[in-house]
Amino acid sequence: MSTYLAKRLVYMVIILFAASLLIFCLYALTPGDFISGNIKLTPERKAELREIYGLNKPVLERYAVWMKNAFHGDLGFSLSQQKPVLTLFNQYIWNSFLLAVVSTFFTWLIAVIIGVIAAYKQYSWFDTLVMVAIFAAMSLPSFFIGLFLIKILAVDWKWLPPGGMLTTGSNATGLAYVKEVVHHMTLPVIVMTLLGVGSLTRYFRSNMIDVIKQDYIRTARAKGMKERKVLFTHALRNALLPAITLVGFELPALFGGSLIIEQIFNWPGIGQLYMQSFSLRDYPLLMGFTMLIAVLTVIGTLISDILYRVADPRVRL
Amino acid sequence: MGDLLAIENLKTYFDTEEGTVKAVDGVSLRVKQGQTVCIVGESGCGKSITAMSVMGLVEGPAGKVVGGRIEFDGQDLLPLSRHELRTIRGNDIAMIFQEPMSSLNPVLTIGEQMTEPLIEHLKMSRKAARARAIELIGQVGISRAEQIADSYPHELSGGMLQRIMIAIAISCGPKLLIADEPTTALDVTIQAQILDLLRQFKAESNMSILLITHDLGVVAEMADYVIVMYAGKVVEEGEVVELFANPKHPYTQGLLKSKPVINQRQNELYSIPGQVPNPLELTESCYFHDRCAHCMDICRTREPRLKNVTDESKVACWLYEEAVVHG
Amino acid sequence: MSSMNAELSVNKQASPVPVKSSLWKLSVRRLLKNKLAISGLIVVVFMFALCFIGPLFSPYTDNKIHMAMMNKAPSLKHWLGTDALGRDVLTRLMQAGRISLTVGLASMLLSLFIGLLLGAIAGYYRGIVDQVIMRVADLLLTIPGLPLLFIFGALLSEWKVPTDYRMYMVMLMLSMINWPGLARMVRGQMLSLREREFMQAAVVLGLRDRRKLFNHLLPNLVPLLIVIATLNIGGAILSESVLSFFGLGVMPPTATWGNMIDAANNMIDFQERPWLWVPPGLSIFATVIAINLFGDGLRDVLDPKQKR
Amino acid sequence: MADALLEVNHLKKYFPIKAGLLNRTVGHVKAVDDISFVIRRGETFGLVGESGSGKSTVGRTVIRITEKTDGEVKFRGVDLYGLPAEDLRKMRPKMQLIFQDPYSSLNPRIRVGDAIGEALLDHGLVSKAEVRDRVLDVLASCGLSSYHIDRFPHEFSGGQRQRIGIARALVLNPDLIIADEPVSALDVSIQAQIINLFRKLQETRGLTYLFISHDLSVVEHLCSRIGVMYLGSMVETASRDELFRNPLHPYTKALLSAVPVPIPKLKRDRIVLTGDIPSPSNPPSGCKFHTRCPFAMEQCKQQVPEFRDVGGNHYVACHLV
Repeated sequence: MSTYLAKRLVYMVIILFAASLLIFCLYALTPGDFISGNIKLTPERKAELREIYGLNKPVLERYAVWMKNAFHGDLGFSLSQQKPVLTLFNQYIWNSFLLAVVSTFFTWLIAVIIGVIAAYKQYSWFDTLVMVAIFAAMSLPSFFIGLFLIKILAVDWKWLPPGGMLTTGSNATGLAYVKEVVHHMTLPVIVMTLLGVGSLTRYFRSNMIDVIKQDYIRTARAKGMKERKVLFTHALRNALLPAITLVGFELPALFGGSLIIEQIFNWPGIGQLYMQSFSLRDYPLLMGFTMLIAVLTVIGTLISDILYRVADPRVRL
Repeated sequence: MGDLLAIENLKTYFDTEEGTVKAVDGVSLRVKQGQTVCIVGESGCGKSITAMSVMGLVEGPAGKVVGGRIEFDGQDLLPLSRHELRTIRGNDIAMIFQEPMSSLNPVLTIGEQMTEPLIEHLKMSRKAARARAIELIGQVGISRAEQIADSYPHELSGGMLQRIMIAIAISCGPKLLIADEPTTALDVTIQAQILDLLRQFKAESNMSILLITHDLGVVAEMADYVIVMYAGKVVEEGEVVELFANPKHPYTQGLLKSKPVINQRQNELYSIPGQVPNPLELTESCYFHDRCAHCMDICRTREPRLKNVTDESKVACWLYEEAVVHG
Repeated sequence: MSSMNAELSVNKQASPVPVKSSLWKLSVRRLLKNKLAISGLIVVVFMFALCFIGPLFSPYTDNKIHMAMMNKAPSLKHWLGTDALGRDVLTRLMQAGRISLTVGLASMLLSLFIGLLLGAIAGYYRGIVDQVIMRVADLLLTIPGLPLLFIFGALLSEWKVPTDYRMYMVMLMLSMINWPGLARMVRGQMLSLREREFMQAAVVLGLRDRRKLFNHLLPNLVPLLIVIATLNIGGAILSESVLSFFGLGVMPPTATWGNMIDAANNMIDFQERPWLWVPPGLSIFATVIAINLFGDGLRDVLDPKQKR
Repeated sequence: MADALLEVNHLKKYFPIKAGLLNRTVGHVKAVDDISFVIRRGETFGLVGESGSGKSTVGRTVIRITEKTDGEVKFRGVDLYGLPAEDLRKMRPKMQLIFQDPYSSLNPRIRVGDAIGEALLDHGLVSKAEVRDRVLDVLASCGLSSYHIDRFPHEFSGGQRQRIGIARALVLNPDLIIADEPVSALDVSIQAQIINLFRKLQETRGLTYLFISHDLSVVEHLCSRIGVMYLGSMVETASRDELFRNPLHPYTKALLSAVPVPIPKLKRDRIVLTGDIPSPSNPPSGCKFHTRCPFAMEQCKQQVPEFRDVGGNHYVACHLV
């Protein structure tokens, strides 16, 4: 493989090592653990459990054990749920992915369309409206807008369910199951789209504005091309190309769940799992989750980097 | 022979934060069939904006043609709808620009960009258009035409790209070619090639050329008729030999004298003092008055009109108004 | 258009204007023409005035429990109603705003200070210093921010930090999360400034390092910093509200907009008494959008090339 | 050569080309490829060439804002590349550079007076009290007014900015001024003003110039000796009169004949070169010009012509001569 990639990979691994150490120490530093928080246990039983889980060993030794296991694909054992962390991740992560992938799709779709139109009509009333809307979307406190929409759409108007993935006690199957899930995910998807669409629309708008000013757009017009063709054949392609670098940055969001949204909508995703485990101080799970996001972030950055180089005009084609 | 292009009293203004800039302010000019007309002037004199106005490519909403007539082939272009104008652009009137490197779309192949106007205006099939494009690439003096058609702009040099731009421009057999500083961004040896190419196509097809440049050397090589612009107005125009031999306007005289010429070394170059006036602060006057060695009282308060001094030349200068000089 | 603009700007400069005007004055003049930015500024000023001056005019600042006045809906006497302890919500909202705005402002200043210092050092000296600083920044950027904040928040709770001090700790936490991004930006800007021709001119002139840094580089960095700083206040206010909402930031009885929304975690308050949690949410929203609009206007004026 | 102010021997500057996902050095742009010349005190040496000829890189490498790859630069007998950083800094006032772009070479946030005066202070050339007087002096000699001293660069036109750039260099009393395309960004009428200023300053102050330009007519007007560059190599150097009267290298001839002359309907025997300038990353073998040379022989493709004196200090690198 190329030296550049090799260098990047080595650096990636080093950063991840450092991150894992930092994450481990931080959690180890946090006082209290799953066992001491459990009032049902006698002091003897607590000491015994600590022994079993190796919690009484020094931090560095515990870290070494944790890392060694992690390399073997074992992120430890969730204390509160009594299941391997990876099993739990596998169980919850796809729910998160579902939410993320649908909202990411809508976010990009809306952002491209609105961004292009606003750019084309720069300085029009529509553009001003879009700009205000963009800033509004970027300024929303996520948890508040979630709660607010639940209150209005679910509690007051009863259009949509307030949370969860299925109605309590439901055992729908097949198409009915799908319908129910779609019904439940509508509200969180709306909120997530709302939260993401602002900055992305702005990105596409400004990209497009830059492109429209280019000399080759003037050339296309001077050739007598139809305005539609100028916009979609000549301008849009150039405006979209740099955006492929963003794809990598979406990675952690796609698989890492959303702590706030899933918590508020009671969505059984990996983010909510984290939030629950946090109050229980279920360290293996918390560390596993944090590490997962760190890994996704690093890989995402790498992908973006590679895509950027691929998209670079001199090597692109 | 009639006029192919007749511009009457064209006014193109730009709204800026500080006020309205009259980039083109009452310009009239004519281009005859088969004639090469050069507009010469320094940056900001409005020569490019004049060309853009003809093409209907003045960028709104800041810039706008606010008055005048642009008559092309007997048809007034200004009232035309966007669609009607589009069928003329790239077809009857073609244009090439200063920066060949940025004037072609980096993500489309040369071939794709060349076939577009052929398909659009001449209704060619994709296949016929490609064959014609390859033929055109050969005509502008580039070998390996097939291969070039499939390459992207960044793979070619500036000189080659300008050749491609010319190929695109002549592809639909335009009656008028507008060339806006076509060689300014190129090296002298390449400039010579491009100018030769333009001359060659003009001779072959009898098209007219409206050439915009700041380089008097290029003007002398290319022009039949010259229009000198200063601060948005035409100050002098005339047949090329006459204009270079007997420049009338003090600005034209200064411009010709201040250009260093090979093998005509002077100890000190003539230089026009001062600088171009701020377009926002113009009041009625001859706009050149504060740089002019012959400035009179009337120059500061009244605008001279463009008038014939001989059959083939016009000048806008109070020095040539009999009534003022002798009255 | 670009060529046209270039031509125009050349001409604009052609005849010297009689007034001496620095780029700053030009920028202010242009900013005043941006309606969105100015309305943003007005809202920001209004929010600050409301929070810092408003309570002076409120008859309900005692923060005591009024059993008789518990959970009253908005009325003429209590414009935004009262809470479970009979306190006036509007007054609490204003007091909470003081904390939220202060935290936002202070944590921005702190992270800006750290980011500027480290970013400038990295960008100016390069080499090994640069490597170390940027690698640490990379590391912090790799670890997801929210979980990190949660850990810090939990630490605060476990260490029993007095609620009065938690506010300062929250500022510190937010700065810890924010500085790497800022440092990276400052460094990038430094590197690109170093390549600018006027910096090469400074080398040719043989200027001393100190002058190059303080007279040439930093003044050109300031516009960008102002823009980033402004936009960062909004982000800090949002982060603080999230933390406080989850009970990991500033804690009651010190009110912030975030922990006021915590009322929504109570089913009855959430469903029946929206006046408890909707006003603080809207306050956050209004403040942040105003700051962002103003910041974007600033960016247009001060840093036109750095769009998006 | 006792009066040599600047001696450049076998100067080379290669820029690595990094490309692709690999970000590996895939080759070198040989911007300057073994160039030697001498500039004597009081003369104006003109360096002409088209884009990619490496003429600007010569200027930047000579003044050491771009590091050389190989070779030697001696200024007043001192090897510039042998100097430690602080000594180099102290040497800097004696050789100054004037940039092509009068817009980007002035710091937009520094007043003109400070921009011109700051180097005086940093080199301890005058006391704080005297700075203003010195700046006013130099402004006047560059054709600017005293009220310009407190203004910011954006309030000036291109021509005025170039005057400021010249004043900034001049105030340090340099021995050598390297001017890198100083008039090519300016309009004709302004260009003449600046060219005259260069000439006037040389007469009054006895300056030595290295004048880099693509415009032969400007170079002819200003320079006493001229070097012609092509693709990183010097192809011909001669005194001005000799070069214009008797150009020997085919490239020089072509260059001279390609310049448009403002005389309409003039019939000239013109050598129009075919083809493009090859890329400096992959220059042709032998004589680099052979791909475009109308007189190229078999020998030119293989053998690099020697750069030699053909009499009267007229150097040329061509097999034909």
